[in-house]
Amino acid sequence: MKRYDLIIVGAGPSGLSAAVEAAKRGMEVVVFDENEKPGGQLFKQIHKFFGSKEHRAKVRGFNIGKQLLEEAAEAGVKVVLNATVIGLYQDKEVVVKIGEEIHHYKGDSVIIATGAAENMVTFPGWTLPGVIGAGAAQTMMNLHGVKPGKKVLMLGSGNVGLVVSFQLMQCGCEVVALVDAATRVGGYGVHAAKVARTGVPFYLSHTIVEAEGDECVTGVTIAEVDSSFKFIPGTEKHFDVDTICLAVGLSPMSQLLKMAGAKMEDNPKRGGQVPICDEYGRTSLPGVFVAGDVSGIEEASSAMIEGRMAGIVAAEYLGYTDEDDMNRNVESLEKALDGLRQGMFAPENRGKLVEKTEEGIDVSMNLLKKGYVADDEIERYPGVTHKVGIHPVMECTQNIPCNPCQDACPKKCISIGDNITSLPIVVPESECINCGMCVASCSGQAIFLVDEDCGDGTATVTLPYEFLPLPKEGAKGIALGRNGKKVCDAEVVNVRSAKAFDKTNLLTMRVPKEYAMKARFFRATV
Amino acid sequence: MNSVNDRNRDIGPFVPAPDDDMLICRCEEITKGEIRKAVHDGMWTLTEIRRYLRTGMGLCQGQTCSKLVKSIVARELNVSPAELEPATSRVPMRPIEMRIFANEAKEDDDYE
Amino acid sequence: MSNNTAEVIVIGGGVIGNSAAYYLAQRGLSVIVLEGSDHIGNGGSSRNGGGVRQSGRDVRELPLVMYGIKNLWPHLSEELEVDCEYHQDGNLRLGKNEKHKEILTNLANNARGCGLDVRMIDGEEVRQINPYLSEEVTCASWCPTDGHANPLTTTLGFYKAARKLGARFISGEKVLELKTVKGRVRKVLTAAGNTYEAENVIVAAGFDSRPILGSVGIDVPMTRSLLECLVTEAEPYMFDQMLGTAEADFYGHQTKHGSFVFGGSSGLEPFNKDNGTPVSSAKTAPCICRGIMKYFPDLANAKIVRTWGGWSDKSADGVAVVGAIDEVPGLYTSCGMSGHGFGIGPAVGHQLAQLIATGTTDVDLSPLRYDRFKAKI
Amino acid sequence: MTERRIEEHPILGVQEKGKKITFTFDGKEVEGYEGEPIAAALKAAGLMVHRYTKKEHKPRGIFCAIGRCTDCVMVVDGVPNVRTCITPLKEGMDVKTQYGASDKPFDV
Repeated sequence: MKRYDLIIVGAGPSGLSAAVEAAKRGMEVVVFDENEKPGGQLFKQIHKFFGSKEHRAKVRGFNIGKQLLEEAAEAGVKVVLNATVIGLYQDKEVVVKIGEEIHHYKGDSVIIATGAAENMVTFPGWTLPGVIGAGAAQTMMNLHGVKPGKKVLMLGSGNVGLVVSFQLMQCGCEVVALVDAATRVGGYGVHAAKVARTGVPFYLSHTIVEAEGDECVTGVTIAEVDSSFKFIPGTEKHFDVDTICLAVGLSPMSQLLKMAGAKMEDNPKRGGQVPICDEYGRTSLPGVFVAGDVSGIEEASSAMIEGRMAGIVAAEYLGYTDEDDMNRNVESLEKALDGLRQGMFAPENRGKLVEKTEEGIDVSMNLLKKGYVADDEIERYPGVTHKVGIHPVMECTQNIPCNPCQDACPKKCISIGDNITSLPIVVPESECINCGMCVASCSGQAIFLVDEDCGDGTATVTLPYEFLPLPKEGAKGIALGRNGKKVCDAEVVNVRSAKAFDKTNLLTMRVPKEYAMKARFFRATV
Repeated sequence: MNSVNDRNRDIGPFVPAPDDDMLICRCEEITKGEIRKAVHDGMWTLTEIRRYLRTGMGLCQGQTCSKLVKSIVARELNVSPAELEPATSRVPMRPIEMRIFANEAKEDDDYE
Repeated sequence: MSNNTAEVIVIGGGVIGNSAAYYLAQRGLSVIVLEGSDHIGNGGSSRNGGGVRQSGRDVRELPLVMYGIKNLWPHLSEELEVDCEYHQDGNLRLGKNEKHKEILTNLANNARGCGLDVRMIDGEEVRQINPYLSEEVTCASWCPTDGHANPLTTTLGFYKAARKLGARFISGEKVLELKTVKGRVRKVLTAAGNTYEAENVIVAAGFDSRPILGSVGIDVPMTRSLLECLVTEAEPYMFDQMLGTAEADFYGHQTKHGSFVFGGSSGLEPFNKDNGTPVSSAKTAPCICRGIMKYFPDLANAKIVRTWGGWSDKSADGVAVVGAIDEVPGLYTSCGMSGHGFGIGPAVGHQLAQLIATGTTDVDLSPLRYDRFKAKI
Repeated sequence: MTERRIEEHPILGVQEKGKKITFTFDGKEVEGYEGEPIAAALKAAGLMVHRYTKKEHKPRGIFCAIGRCTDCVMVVDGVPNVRTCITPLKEGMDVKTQYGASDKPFDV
């Protein structure tokens, strides 16, 4: 039987990362993936990633996928696509369906990196065509170029629900509402804010009463729920939609491990049924490792680091590297992983209400309840300052591990410091040259360049814009506030697109100066 | 990991609920009420529920409903879902045509 | 634990243990069923191919299985209030060559001697009964009163009904040993440290019966092998019969659900290993699929959705061991079912219940005695 | 079919498609692109119902879009239970609504 040093199941962020590390150390590695294209979820993720440079921050997910594939090819990794692993049998025998045949392989070591599957919720009508998973929406629009629907209601305010809502609008769908039974937004505030400012209403403490339609979805009714998640009569709201998108969490796809006899546990903190493993991904089966979401739901950035760890640990297991190399590398990877697990959204804070930032500032309750920071709350954050002339306004109000903005500014106007989760501050005495790099670099689209007083009674606001059609200079329209409601008339005075901005266009609009700190989005009048 | 489980422990009577007709297992079209009733018929493990009702035995093999079924059974038994056994998983991970399953590549054949 | 005493303790919550418990409870006896695994009906009872057949059996088992098919199976679904999916649409035991024909003819002749309606038919007649069978099939034995049922709902149905009648079931209670008191079986000791007491004990724990019986000095010579089955997606309706082969290396039927359940062998069964739970081997399912396609070319595109393995306890002569253990008063067993314990299961449970309750049986169980095994010379 | 297709995407640009081809859905000609999932072509054509369930005869369509939930199965070239969300479209494919496990509508 054909034997590999390492068989990896899943060519997503963790699987590919593991493959690269193992192959670099001289192992013969094969990666099997059931999909037509490699990269796992990376190729569906078109937003810029958070983190720092080592986490490939501000690079869009699909570009990270391309980078990883190049690295894998360079390292000599064999990636086999359309290859469905149908079973992990005893003695690390991997049976794979490839084309019209099944193949048996032995792995001296095996890394399971199968990722996660979406959770579902039930409500009357949840089986109707038109009710889809958020992942399904991403697959259709970002891989296959087909709009999931015309009018969509999103259930779930975690990062997936927020990011996919934004993506739905980017591909031309209308998102009529973002609904969550929880009392507060689950995902990053900056993700919520960029959705809210386009006018999508957030309904927290609400959930779906019923999806309507006979043959497919034609509408949906939501209602408010009380603290025991019971509907409050009289709070029903109806929307005409053709699509209901469910983004209610992920569960590890750990079936192969269970099948192989690995010790499993049901661990709600890790998202469900996971193999019992140590911090490097060693399972109860010698030589079988795990990496990425299959061992606990996190972000793609952490999956890549976990993958690298598992690849190195597998190399050590088979003597392709020594303990010193392993310890040295794993230690620095652990640091990188720790970096990602900091801040308000750190695993230990899951489900907790964090009321103050690390700096001791009150967290915006409006952001948690409605998806945007209220005008009277925004001034309390250190990134929001006033000065004469153009200057950056950083509406970054939660401690998340992310710092590309501080390196983006050639004039060093922005500082986060050594603590990656700190809120960005405007460096006193620094001089903004209106280059726009900070605006484009912010993965949360939370940085604006504002000239609060142009001297003629107007102000200019430069904002990140990732929609089509891209308004042209001179376009007239309205400025929307953080809440997505009209604040005033506006005119586009400048539109900048540059390779360095990586598809984030910079749109500068002119508004009456009293709206300089309120106007945050532009909508052209047709 | 076997634990002694007295199947005659009183879990109270089956009380009909308004959402009993909610479909839970999409493949086999099993409702919440059927699952709850099965618990009162003595099916106290996910394995027994599956064998008794066919939840998770359809085309998707429980990839969609297993977490939902687990929470319903746990609530009916008044235990935490983590106390119920992990869902079984069996070969093949995806449905596979008999002619392909039967068609084992020769030792020296590779996929290139 | 409250009261660990009953009139009868049944060790093993499979189809035999559960049916015994049901028929005992029906007769008003108090019963405790101890199941070693975490799930009721977790052994061969829920891992078999669902055959409810008489043809192909050793004549020693025939009276008992015929008793069940005549008296118990026809009304089981109504009685248990569970759809056992019992179909009595006949069994084709298929042959492809002269050797097969000889085996089948012998079996059929013997069975007819016991009063069973079974006859040999040729390939053409086989395909009149089941037009999907390939030309490779040249003969078969045909028994119209055989059939199939759903082993899962049947086994759990007996459990449900017995429990409703007051039988007490405890799962995760692995029995380690039996103890006699003054020469009669009395105590049942478990791995969890619990002791149960009864005047009568039925050991129906599959292969695990051997060490349990061994604790009171009784040995039933048996071995075990890991058998496998697989099931397809639901397919449009094709046929109702139960199928088997002369060499017993392939069997199956189409279920009410539409899926096909097939079992088969790779020839390596006695040598397969598991990892604590019965798991399938990488070699077996492909082999079963190749076997099925030879019989049913039309099923080539049917998709397999699940495969599974199960340990089968095979007695030294391949025939079930059922009845009272004379040397240890109060002790009864049903084990070594040798891969065909499901169809006969309800009858075994019924007769053991009758034996315990009344001291008599409707069917003579003596050919199935535990002490029948002798050296060959 | 254009209004449901993303002609140009602000981040992904103009996505490359295979050759434009035709296939049949319940006997009617439908256009799609070679190699894209059958489900994508149906979605682009506004066809939502892939099958009706066996017990309740309820409509189902795309749900997970990655081959896991198996809700989108149809009868393709005579074979039932084909996961259309991961099966590449080919010229002339015969795609049919699935009723239970077959392409025959239920008797009403």
